[in-house]
This record gives sequence, C-alpha cells and structure tokens, in this order.
Amino acid sequence: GGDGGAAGGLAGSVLVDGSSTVAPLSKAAADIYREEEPKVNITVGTSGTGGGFEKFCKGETDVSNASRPIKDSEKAACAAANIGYTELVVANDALTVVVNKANTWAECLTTAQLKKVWDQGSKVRSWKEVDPSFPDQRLDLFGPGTDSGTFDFFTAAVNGKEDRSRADYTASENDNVLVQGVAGSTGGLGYFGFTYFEENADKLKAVKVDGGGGCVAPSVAAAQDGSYRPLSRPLYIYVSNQAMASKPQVLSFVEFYAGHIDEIVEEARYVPLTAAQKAELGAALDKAKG
Amino acid sequence: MGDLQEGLDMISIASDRPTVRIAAPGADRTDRADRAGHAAAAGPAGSADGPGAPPAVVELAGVSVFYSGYEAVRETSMPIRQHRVTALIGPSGCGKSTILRTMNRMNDLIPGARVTGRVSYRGQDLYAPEVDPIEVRRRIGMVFQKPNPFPKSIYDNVAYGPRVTGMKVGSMDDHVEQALRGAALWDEVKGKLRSNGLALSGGQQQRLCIARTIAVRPEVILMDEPCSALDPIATGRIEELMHELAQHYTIVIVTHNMQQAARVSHYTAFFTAEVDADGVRHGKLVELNDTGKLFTDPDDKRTEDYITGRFG
Amino acid sequence: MGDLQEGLDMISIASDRPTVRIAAPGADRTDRADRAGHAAAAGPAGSADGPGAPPAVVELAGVSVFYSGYEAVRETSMPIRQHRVTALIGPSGCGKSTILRTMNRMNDLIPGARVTGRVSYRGQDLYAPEVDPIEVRRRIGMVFQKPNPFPKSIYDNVAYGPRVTGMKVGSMDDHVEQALRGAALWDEVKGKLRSNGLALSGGQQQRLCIARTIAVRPEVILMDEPCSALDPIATGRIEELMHELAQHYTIVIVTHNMQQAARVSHYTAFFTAEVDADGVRHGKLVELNDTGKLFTDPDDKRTEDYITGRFG
Amino acid sequence: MSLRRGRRRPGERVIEALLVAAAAVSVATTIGIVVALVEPTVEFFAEVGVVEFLTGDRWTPTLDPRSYGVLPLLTSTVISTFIAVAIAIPLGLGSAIYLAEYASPRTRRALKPLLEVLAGIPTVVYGFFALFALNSVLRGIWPGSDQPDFQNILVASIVMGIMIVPTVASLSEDAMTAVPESLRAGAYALASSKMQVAVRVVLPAAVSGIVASFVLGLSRAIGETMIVTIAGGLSSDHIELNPLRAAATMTAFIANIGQGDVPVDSLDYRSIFAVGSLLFGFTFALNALSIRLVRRFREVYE
Amino acid sequence: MTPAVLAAPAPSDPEVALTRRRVRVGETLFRLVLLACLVVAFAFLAWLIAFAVYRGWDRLDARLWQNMPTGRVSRIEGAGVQSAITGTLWVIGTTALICLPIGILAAIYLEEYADNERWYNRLLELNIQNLAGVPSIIFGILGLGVIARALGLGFTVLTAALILALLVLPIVIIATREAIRAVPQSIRQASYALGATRWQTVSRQVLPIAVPGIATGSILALSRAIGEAAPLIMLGAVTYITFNPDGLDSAYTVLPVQIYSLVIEAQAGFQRLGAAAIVLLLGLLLLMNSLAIVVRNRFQKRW
Ligand SMILES: Nc1ncnc2c1ncn2[C@@H]1O[C@H](COP(=O)(O)OP(=O)(O)OP(=O)(O)O)[C@@H](O)[C@H]1O
Ligand SMILES: Nc1ncnc2c1ncn2[C@@H]1O[C@H](COP(=O)(O)OP(=O)(O)OP(=O)(O)O)[C@@H](O)[C@H]1O
Ligand SMILES: [Mg+2]
Ligand SMILES: [Mg+2]
Repeated sequence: GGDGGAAGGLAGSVLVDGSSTVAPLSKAAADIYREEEPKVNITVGTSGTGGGFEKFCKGETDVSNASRPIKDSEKAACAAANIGYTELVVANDALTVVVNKANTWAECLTTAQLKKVWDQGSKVRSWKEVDPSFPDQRLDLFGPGTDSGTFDFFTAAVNGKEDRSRADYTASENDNVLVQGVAGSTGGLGYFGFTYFEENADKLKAVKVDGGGGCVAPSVAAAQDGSYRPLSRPLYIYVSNQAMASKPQVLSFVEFYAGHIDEIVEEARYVPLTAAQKAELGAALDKAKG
Repeated sequence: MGDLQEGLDMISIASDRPTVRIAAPGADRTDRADRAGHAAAAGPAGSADGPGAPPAVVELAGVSVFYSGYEAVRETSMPIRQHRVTALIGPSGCGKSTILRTMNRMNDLIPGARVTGRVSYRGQDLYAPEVDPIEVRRRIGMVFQKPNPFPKSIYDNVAYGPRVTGMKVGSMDDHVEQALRGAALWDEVKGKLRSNGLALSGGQQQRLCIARTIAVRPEVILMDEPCSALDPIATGRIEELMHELAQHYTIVIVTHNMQQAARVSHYTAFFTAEVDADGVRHGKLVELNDTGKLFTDPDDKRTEDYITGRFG
Repeated sequence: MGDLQEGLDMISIASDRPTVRIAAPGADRTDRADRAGHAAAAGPAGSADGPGAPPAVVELAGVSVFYSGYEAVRETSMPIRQHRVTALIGPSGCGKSTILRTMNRMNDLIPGARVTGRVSYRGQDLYAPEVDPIEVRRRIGMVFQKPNPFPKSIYDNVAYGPRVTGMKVGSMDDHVEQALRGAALWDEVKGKLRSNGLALSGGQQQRLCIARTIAVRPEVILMDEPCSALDPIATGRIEELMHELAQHYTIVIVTHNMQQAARVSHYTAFFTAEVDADGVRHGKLVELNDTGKLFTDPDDKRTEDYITGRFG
Repeated sequence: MSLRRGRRRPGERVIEALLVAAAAVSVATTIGIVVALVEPTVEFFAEVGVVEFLTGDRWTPTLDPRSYGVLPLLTSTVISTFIAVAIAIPLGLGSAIYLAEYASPRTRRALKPLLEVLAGIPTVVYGFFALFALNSVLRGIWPGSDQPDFQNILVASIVMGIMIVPTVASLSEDAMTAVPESLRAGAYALASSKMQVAVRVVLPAAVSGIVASFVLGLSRAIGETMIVTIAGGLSSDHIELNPLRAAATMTAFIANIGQGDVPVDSLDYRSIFAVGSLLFGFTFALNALSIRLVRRFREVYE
Repeated sequence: MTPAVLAAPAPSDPEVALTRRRVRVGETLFRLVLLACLVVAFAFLAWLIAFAVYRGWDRLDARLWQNMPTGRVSRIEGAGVQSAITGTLWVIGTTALICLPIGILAAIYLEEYADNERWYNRLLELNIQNLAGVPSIIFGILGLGVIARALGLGFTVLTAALILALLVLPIVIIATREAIRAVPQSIRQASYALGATRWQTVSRQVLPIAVPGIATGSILALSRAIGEAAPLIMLGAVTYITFNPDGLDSAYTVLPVQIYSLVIEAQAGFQRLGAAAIVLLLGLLLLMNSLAIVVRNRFQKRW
C-alpha cells in the first residue's frame, strides 16, 4: 500500500481478484482510471470467485470480483478475519442460449423445455424429444464447467436448484470452445455469457427464451428491463471496508468505478445497470463510506 | 580350408611355432633366424617376397591415409603373408593403428579419414566401390587394445558375430564351444556361459574378444596392442594363443613392446614418423623384414637406432 | 629433504644411478648385485633393513586394506627407504595399486575402503585421527598410470599445487621453471607455458605430471604404472628421470613390466594374490628384496616361478 | 614436520554445511508438499470414505448428486498418459537412435537443441495448438457420428506425446552416446551392419538410461496440466474409455477447480487436495518403481 | 608375386567375393523410419510455430512489447504485453538466482561430498529423483498453501520465482550431477594428490570443467520454467497489470498466464494479441536454446 494525495496525485496499489467473468469489467475500470490516477497500480487477477473470496477474506486483496453472491461459508471466513465488505452490483449479464446457424427450427424455447434438456438425469438426445415438431436431429450440448458461477446460476434458474444438471455435455471454462462447439455441430445447443454471443453473432444464433411471459430474445434492453427472464443475472464486486478506509486509492478507485459505470460496462461489452440499480450502487457506496 | 574344430582342438605345437621366451635378441639370434628362415630379407619398401614365402593375403601398395587432410601415413607398401604373424612396431603416433585399420576398412568409421593407394585382399581392391565393408570385416577381423566385450553373456558375445552375419552353423552351442576352445578360454568359462562377459578378468576378456572374432571364421585377424592392458601372465597366454591361431589364421599385430614382437611374429614392420619439409609429421614404413633379422641385423640405420635405443 | 633448487638444476649423474639398459637379468647380475649391494636380502615379510640401508621414510606394518569388507591386501609390512626407488610388481589384482594408495591416503577417496595396521611416515601414524590427509599428500605425492594433466595451461598445471597448498615461493615463475627442469621438460615447453597441458604428447604429459608433483616439494613420490600408456622412447625418458629424482626424492613405483622394475629400482617387492581357505583372493607381499637379488636369486619359490614364467 | 592439521580449515566446514543445506532444500520441498496436502486431504476424508473415493465410478463434486469416486479421473489420466507415451517412445527413441548413431556430430549438435525446444514450449501454447489446430484436422478425419468431441483426450494426448519426444530423445541419446566407442568398434569388426550395431549392441548397452528417459516422459505425461485442461475436457461423471470423448484428468480437474468459482472452504474445493494427494502418491510410486527397474537393468549391463 | 586366388583355401568362407551379397533393404528402411521420427517431431514444431505466427501475424510488431495490456475493448489495437514480458524476466531471473546456486551446490554435495552408502544420502537422491516427476500443479498447491500463505510471502515475484525454482530444481541438480560425473576421476585424483582440499578440487578443477554441462542443463531448466503456467494459475495469477515489477515484493504476471487469459477472451482482437505473445515467447525460448547450443559448443572440452 501507499499514501494517496489530492486528485491526480494518488499512489499505491489496488488489488482486485476473483471471477474471470467479472474481470473484464474491473480491467476496463482500471484502464480508464489509470488515465486519471496514473500512479495507482491496479492489478486484476482471475482466481475464480471462490479463490477470490478466499484471498479477500484473508485481507490479501482489496476488491473481489464475483459472478455470484457471497456464500455463507465465505461470509464466515470474512467475519472470522474481521473483514467487513460492501457488495456492489456493477453490471448485468444475459446468459444466452445459442444454437447452430443451420438450426431453423428452434426459435424459442420455454424454460420447461430447457429444463427437460438440462435437468439432472435427462436422457434427451434428439431435438425431436424437446419438441415433437422439431426434426430428429442429434442434440449436442455445450456449457460451462460445473465449478463456475455461470453454471450455478443457470442450473438454479432453469433446473430449480444450483448444481442440478445433467453431466453429459461438453463443458469448458473457455467459452470460445463452447462457441466453436455450437458453431461446428448442427444439433448444437449451449449457453454462456452474452458477450461471447455478441462477438460471434455471425457464427451462432441466439434462441428466444420463454420464462412464462412469452418469447424474449436476449438483448441489452431485455436484460435491463427484466423481461429476459429467468436468465438475466447481476455481476458483483465486493469491496473491503477496511481497505477503503485505510487506502485512499481503493476508495478513489471504487468511487470512480461507480461513477463511470456506463463507460466501463460499455468497454467490457456487458449489459449496463438500470437506473434503479445505479441508484442502489450509489447508495451502497455512500453507506460504506459511512 | 582347414577344419576349424580340428585346429581348435590341436594342442601339440607346430614345428614352426616361434619359441615363447624372452631373451636378449643376441642370445636368440640363431633360433630366430632358423625359425623364419625361408622368408627372405625385406628391403625398406617392405617387399619381403623371396621365393618360398607364403602368399600374401592382404597387400598394401602405395597406401597413404589422411585424416581430414592431414597425411598421417605416407606411401606404404607391404604384403601380409598367409598363416604368418606380422608385427607392426614403431614409436607412438607413427601410424601403426592407422595402417591396421586400412586393412579391414575400420577407418570408414572415422569421419574425415581417407585412404589412397591400393589395399587388396586376395587380389581384390578393398576400396573398390562395389566392395561391401561389412563383407570385408567378416573376413578380416579385429581385436582391440582394450578388451571390449559386449555387456552381454559370454555365450552371446561369441554368438553375436555368427548371428549378425547370418552364418550357417550346425549348432550354435557347438560353434560357441569351438570358438572358446580356439581362444583357450573354454575350460575357464564352460560353467558360466550365461554370465556377463564383463565379469571376467582383463586377460579373459581379451581372450573372449578373440573367441568372438574367430567365431565368424575370418581369414585375417588384426590385433591392435592386444596385451597392453594386461598383466604379464595374461599377456603370456595371449601370446601363446597367437601361435596356435597362426596355424589357421593370418595375423597382424601392433605392439609397443619389442620383446613381444620378437616373441610372437614371423615378420616385423618398423614404422616411424618423419618430419617433412613443411614441418608436418608423417608416418612411414621404414623396414619390413623377417623378425629375427630385423631385431639382430636390420637393413635400415633408423631401425637399428630405434632398437638399440631400447636394447642398450 | 635436499634442497630442491639445487637438485633440480643438477644434471650430472650420481654414482649410484642404476644403468639404464634392458638386459636379460642374468647378464646384469653382478652389476645389479653390486649397485644395491648394501641392502640386505629381505625375508618374505619384507624387512630389508640390514646395516647400512638408508632409513625408512614410510613404513608399513601389518597393513591390510579392505574394500567394503573384502580384504584386498592382507598383512603387509615393508619399509620404503629414503632416496631409493622401490618397485612393486606382481600379477594384476594382487593389490599393488591398493598398497600404493595407502601410503598417501588416496584410498580415503574410495568409498568403503578401510586400512588396518600401521602406516607410518617418519614415525607418525598416517592414519591417526589428528592427521590431516591433505598434509600427508603434500609430502607424499603421486603420479598416475594415465597422464592426467589438468585442462589448463602448462604453467597453471605446475603452479596449481603450490597455490592450493599456500606454499611460500619467492617467484612463482622461477618455481615453475625449476619444477619443469626437474622433470626434464623445461626445454621442450619453455616457449609455450601458456598453452594447454593437454596439447602435449603422452610422454610430455606424464613428465608434466611429474613436474606438477615435484612443484609441491614432496618427500616421497608414488608412481602407479607411470609408463604403461607411453611408447618406449617416452618410457626411456621417464625412467631416466626417475634416476635423477631418486637423488632427492624417495620413489615407489608400481609396474607390470619386470624389465622396467629391473632397470629403475633399488628394491623390488613382489606381490601375489592367493586364494585362502574360503576361496577368496587376497593380495599378499611375497618378497621384498634388493632388486638385483630378487630377479636373479629370489628367496621365495613363488617369486622365482613368476619371474621365470616370464623370463623363460 | 607434523602431519596434523596445520592450518585450521574452517572454510571447508562452512562450505560443506552450505552444500548440505542446499541439498536439504529438496527434502524441505517434499515436506512442504506433504504438509500442504495432508490437512485438507484429511478433512476431505473425514467426510468422504476412502473406499468410495477409490472405487466410485462417478466424480461430481460440483454437481448434484455429489459423488466422489475418483476412477473417472484416474482412467482418463491413465489413458491419456498411455497414448502420449505410445507416441513419444517410438518417436523419441527413433530420433535418439538417428541422432546418436546416424547423424554426423555436426548435425547432432544442431538438431538436438532444436528438438529440445519442443520440451520447452509453454504447455499453454500446446493446449491451444491442440484445441484449435490439431483438433480440426482430427475432426476432419473422423466426420460422422463418432467424430471426436470438441475437447477430447486423444488430441490432448497426441500433443503431450509430441511434447515428451525431446525428453525421451534427449536422454536416450545421451545414454547411447555414453556407450563406449569401443563397443561399436568391436561390433563393426565382427561384420555388423550399422543397424545391427545400433539395435543389438548400443541399445541394450544403453538400456538403463533409455528406461529412465521413458519413466521421466511418463511422469511428465501424468503431471501435465494445461494441455489437458485446455484441450482434454472436463467431464468426469462416468468412466470414459473412448479417447475421442472429452474427459477430465486428475490434473485438469485440479486446475479447473483451482480457478473456478467454488467456495474454498467447502468439500467441493477440498476434493482437489484429495486428488492432488492421489496424484502425488501415484507419481511417487511410479518413480520408486522406475528406480528399481533402472537399477535392475543396470545390474545386467554394467 | 603369387596371385592371391591361388592361395591355400582360407579357413573361412571359400568364396572370396567382397561385393554385397545381400541387398540390405532393412538397413535403408530402418534409417528412413528413424529419420521419419525426427521429421515428425520437427514437423509438429514447424506447424505449431506457423499456427501461432499465422494467428498473431497482424499483432507482431513493436506494440507487443512497447504497450501495456488493456481492459477496454475499444483499445485492443493499442494493447501490448509489456508487463508480462518484464514480469517473465523478473520471475525467471529470480528463479535462476534461487535455483542455480542451490541446485549446483546440492549436486556438488551429492557427487563430491555425500557418502552414498549412508541411508540419508540415498534418501536424498531418491527424493530428488522423485521430485523431478512431481506434477507442476502440485507445486502450485505447495506455493499457495505454504509459500504464499504459511511463509507469508504473498502473491509476489518472489513467491512465483520460489515455486518455479523448486519445480526445476531437480532438473538443475540432475543435469549438474551428470556434468560433474563426466569430469574424469583422474582430474580429482591428481588434485588431491597435490595436497588440494576437497573444496579446492571442486572449485578449481571440477566445476570449471563441468561448466558447459551445467550451463546447458540450467538453460533447459529455465526454459521449462519460463513456459510453466499451471502452478502460477493455481496460485491465482494476475492477468491485468499495467506496470512493470520493481522488486521482489511486486505484483507480476508472466507471459504464459497472460497468453492463457488473452486467448480465452471473447474478442478476436485479444485472441490475436495472445497469438502474437505466443510467437514472442517461442522466440524467447529459441533464443535461450540457442544460447545453450553456443555454450555447449564454445566451452566443450575435447578430452
Ligand atoms: N581419428 C583420428 N583423427 C585425426 N587424426 C588421427 C586419428 N587417429 C590418429 N590420428 C593421427 O594419425 C597419426 C597416427 O596415429 P596412429 O594412432 O595410427 O598411431 P600409432 O602408431 O597407432 O600410435 P600409438 O602407438 O600411440 O597407438 C597421429 O599423428 C595421430 O594423431
Ligand atoms: N575401488 C575398489 N573397490 C573395490 N575393490 C577394489 C577397488 N580397487 C581395487 N579393488 C580390488 O582390490 C584388489 C586389488 O586391486 P589393485 O587395483 O590394487 O590391484 P593391482 O595389483 O594394482 O592390479 P593391476 O595390476 O591390474 O593394476 C582387486 O581384487 C581389485 O578388484
Ligand atoms: Mg595405436
Ligand atoms: Mg594397479
């Protein structure tokens, strides 16, 4: 750590670690912040949400990126080490269900259909079994690893319980593999973050999701207004209260983060916060500052 | 072709076997002159081919050997006579080993080595393009200074040659036995043919290498200081063995030890290294002669100097 | 210990220098007996200490050497006399090198080697706990079978010993020159002291090793077959050098070559390997005697057998 | 003229102490590894039975229903190692024989270090190469229903095999060059052809070194992480015997959980230490075995 | 001269023709197969390099090492990996400073000092052989639990260097032992016989001769370390850092980790940057291996 000074004169380090899904946001934030406070050294690590919290709750980092809310065991660890924290929602993500470009039949899937496919013990092997109107095309499934926050969120949202899923799908921590997988197999079906779909929109087709309120295509607007249900989710950062109090550069960075959140989200290609979320963000930060 | 088995079992000593004894050359003079009496004296060019001399099996004519351009041995001509022991002596670096290696194309294996002139075996040019060096080595075997048995069993060491050359042998066991008998090693190892060749003593290892060599039934055996790593007792055994082998094989031996040359050979070739006009040293054959004559009454002054320099 | 400088520059030959000539032992009998005449005949236990013999510098008493439990040499007692050359001969594996190494604790370097009995140097037990083997080796130097110069310049090879032992020498250049003169190498290398010692010929390398050894001014020089890798000319030079060195140093030489032992030594110890009741071979000193006597009229039957086995 | 230690030699003692300390670092490393593994492993086995762990055929610590049978990971590790070694040994040994017995010294000096580059290439690079370059070729060769998965054990193993080639080649070549020239000369003098010299004399004489190189290659394959993580896949819910399918090896599992979102203070996370301990024990056993093996060959041939 | 053919029959084969009897097809085939092995290995190397160069082609310029990484998608074109390059140099430099002295000293102990009849020395030897086979990811576990946490060194250059140093230590030790063992025993004997102490013998005779072998082994060990990502990822590697390390306690990232994080990004621009960084890393590696060749050839003693 180090001492800060007036605006533009801060120095010292800000240590950010945690989820690799949220990392692009913090990286973008750091990148923009750097132009304002060039002497503050910010590092962003990608130990995963769990690894990030472990370090965070040991006081080894100042900010923890998280693709899911903090768990009880992690709360306990933080409490044990007397680390107070502030949870901030910094962006939204729309988990996107994608199929192959050549897939002409699946325009929209209901959550029930998704559950039928993805549920634990599911034996669905053909598109025909998903919906009798679909052709008898082999179904190839792609999704993130079972240890990821994305998986946790999707299984909770679709199958009703976290970690409840069929296991016989191609899992990868590298979303590019999932992109390639779906793009390369006619009967492919997969899910991952909206960004990866956007970057590869020419190779993939996004499926509309019907969560009970009709078919909605994933989009920034749909994710923001809550109509893309149930697959839109918030992304978090957790900030150490102690760090904010003792390291002015941490507070400065987090304030900057909150203050420039639209620009940051845009640079990281995520779904921006709604006005209400932004207000919440400001309020949470104010509360943390006391 | 003599029957190998018969030869190998023969223990009695042939009449022309040189006496195995060390003695000041003077004392031995008559004995020696008598023994190899039919071989005429050789001139410096080494053409010891008087009437009655056995035919040459290998013949060098104007042979020079180069190591990447350096002429290690210059213009050497000499015959190697059948069923005789020819010794090559001379100071270190005069090219004895080099010349020996030209005779079975072992110098093919030295990068940069080149031979000019003609080396012939029974009239055929050993370095002709159509000649297969592997065939050459099948007929002209070699034993080295340091015993170098393979890290295999004694049996496999001896059987190696027949196996790789695809030799037709009735029973390999018999064949191995004969070869070991031929090398006077059979009695010492017959109980442990399966044990490792490296477990033998130095002298036994060297005899194993000889057994291994005769197992492929070569016509000529080249030996490069075969006893220099051995103690006197082991040396004595190998020397004795050489005499027996000479009945069936043509032998060329390089040695540093003049007594040894005197003891075992019929002919001796003396090499030396001479500095030419450019200051470069080249090996050269000075004199090839009947052994008795060379050690007692050499034709060349340089031979005499070398020998007396040692013999006092 | 004689003044090194004086000794190194001395070229004239002392009166008791043995004649450097090879000869059948018989022919040399009187000469030899005369030369080392004052040394009394030694019994099998090797206590050649008649009146008038020079004092023993090193003395072995009941020395046995074990290699991880195997008793390679058994109960050997012998004196090494000042300014004399003592030769150790015997068949391979009889423990000559082993005994030699006990004299300067080189066997400390062999894992598992153990010495019992007493080896003393000027009355001090070499194996006493307070003795520093490094001090021992400074006083009792060693020359090996294969010339082993360091891959450094000739100068550095010679200067190495004085440097590591922290010897006080006036001028290192002079000291190196003296040592090289002492090893009869100076004239051949004086122009190229900075060139690599490995670039010398085998014989020169061996003399370099001797120069290196005398540069630390030892009192005793142990030589293990110092000529066996050399040609006769180089051998002759080293043998001659040994005689000169014997005026100032006490020398022990192991050799396979009986002629060499006869030529260079005052005393000869004959070792042999004998199989004991359990079938294990142990080296044993058979006879230590005046060299002339040992080769012409040995006290022990086994010595005679060994010698005549070779000499005819 | 005393032979007692004239000068004290404290320097020698200090140096020796220093050397011992340096050698002790490796012991400390092993102790450190054991310490790092033991506590969480013990905690893991407080909740999961050893028998279940060793015999269960479903490994789903982050998936409902939880199951902690390590056999799927073990199987994929064994299969991938086997394939990698099956590629590396012939290629490596062939290269070694060529370099040691056929190539000129100059060629050897140039080619060997170049070959060693293969051993130094970051495994991350190999991983992406396997995934994006080699796999497209493989999938092109096998179109149709048994087309390889997007991540599969085969592609990861092939690339691992290539990575190990220099390990095998370099050490085997060293062993063969160390075979004394006199043995070759002896064999040539017995009218052997070049191949006979190489195969019947040099190879057997170098066997202990060659076996050692195999073992080292083997342990590199077992321990390789990034290639299998990137290109091999993650699934471990059943024992997968088909190398064309995606499957997680022990190392891939550890690396994935290690950077995943699982809470650290959980059984899910602690499972990596159990797998880590197994992996450590596995390589330990393998090394012990290999040392035996090498020693046995050495006894025969030296 | 008597014609050779008239000579008495040879004791060997009566047939004296020396020309090739058998056409040795096997020989040629064998040689070709061997060559093919080598060719396959090199073909993969070439393919791999071509693959990386092709993918990273338009990012292979000065930006790569002049610029820092970015977190902004709009700035991808201006991004580089300078901090990863300097981080790699720091980490590898420190690794070398730690593992080379320790490795060389340990090897000296084992070769020149240790009495290998003793059980503890044999155990030591076994332990080193065994460590050489321990997966790198296990070293990551060690690093996280013991070095970073228990020893409190945190997530710094020093921690990374320590992990990598311990990882390649057995390689350095084994290579150094090989090099020391290759020094002829006669050199040691000569030195001892002149009254040199053990350390004098080792430091003045053995080590200078062993230098080329030690250097080659060390360079190869370090090039292994340079490419290691698994243990550092286990440690939780930093993937965004816009300053160069300035000390052992500094945060850092290294090229393999940076490459890994770049290649899994969604944007093609990041992936291309990653590919270019791969080429850079390969170049660095080739450089180190060439250095090994030069050292090996320059200092190799003709014995
Ligand atoms: N492989 C080689 N490459 C280059 N030069 C060589 C080679 N072998 C021998 N020479 C040189 O050729 C000359 C003759 O060497 P050769 O070994 O034939 O001598 P020699 O008479 O056998 O000596 P020695 O008695 O020492 O064995 C020497 O100058 C030697 O240095
Ligand atoms: N380092 C060693 N370890 C174990 N045994 C040894 C060692 N050195 C020698 N020996 C054994 O001790 C005995 C005596 O060996 P030594 O080398 O002293 O004989 P030597 O008389 O010098 O023989 P050579 O004439 O062959 O040199 C032999 O049986 C030998 O095998
Ligand atoms: Mg020679
Ligand atoms: Mg000896």
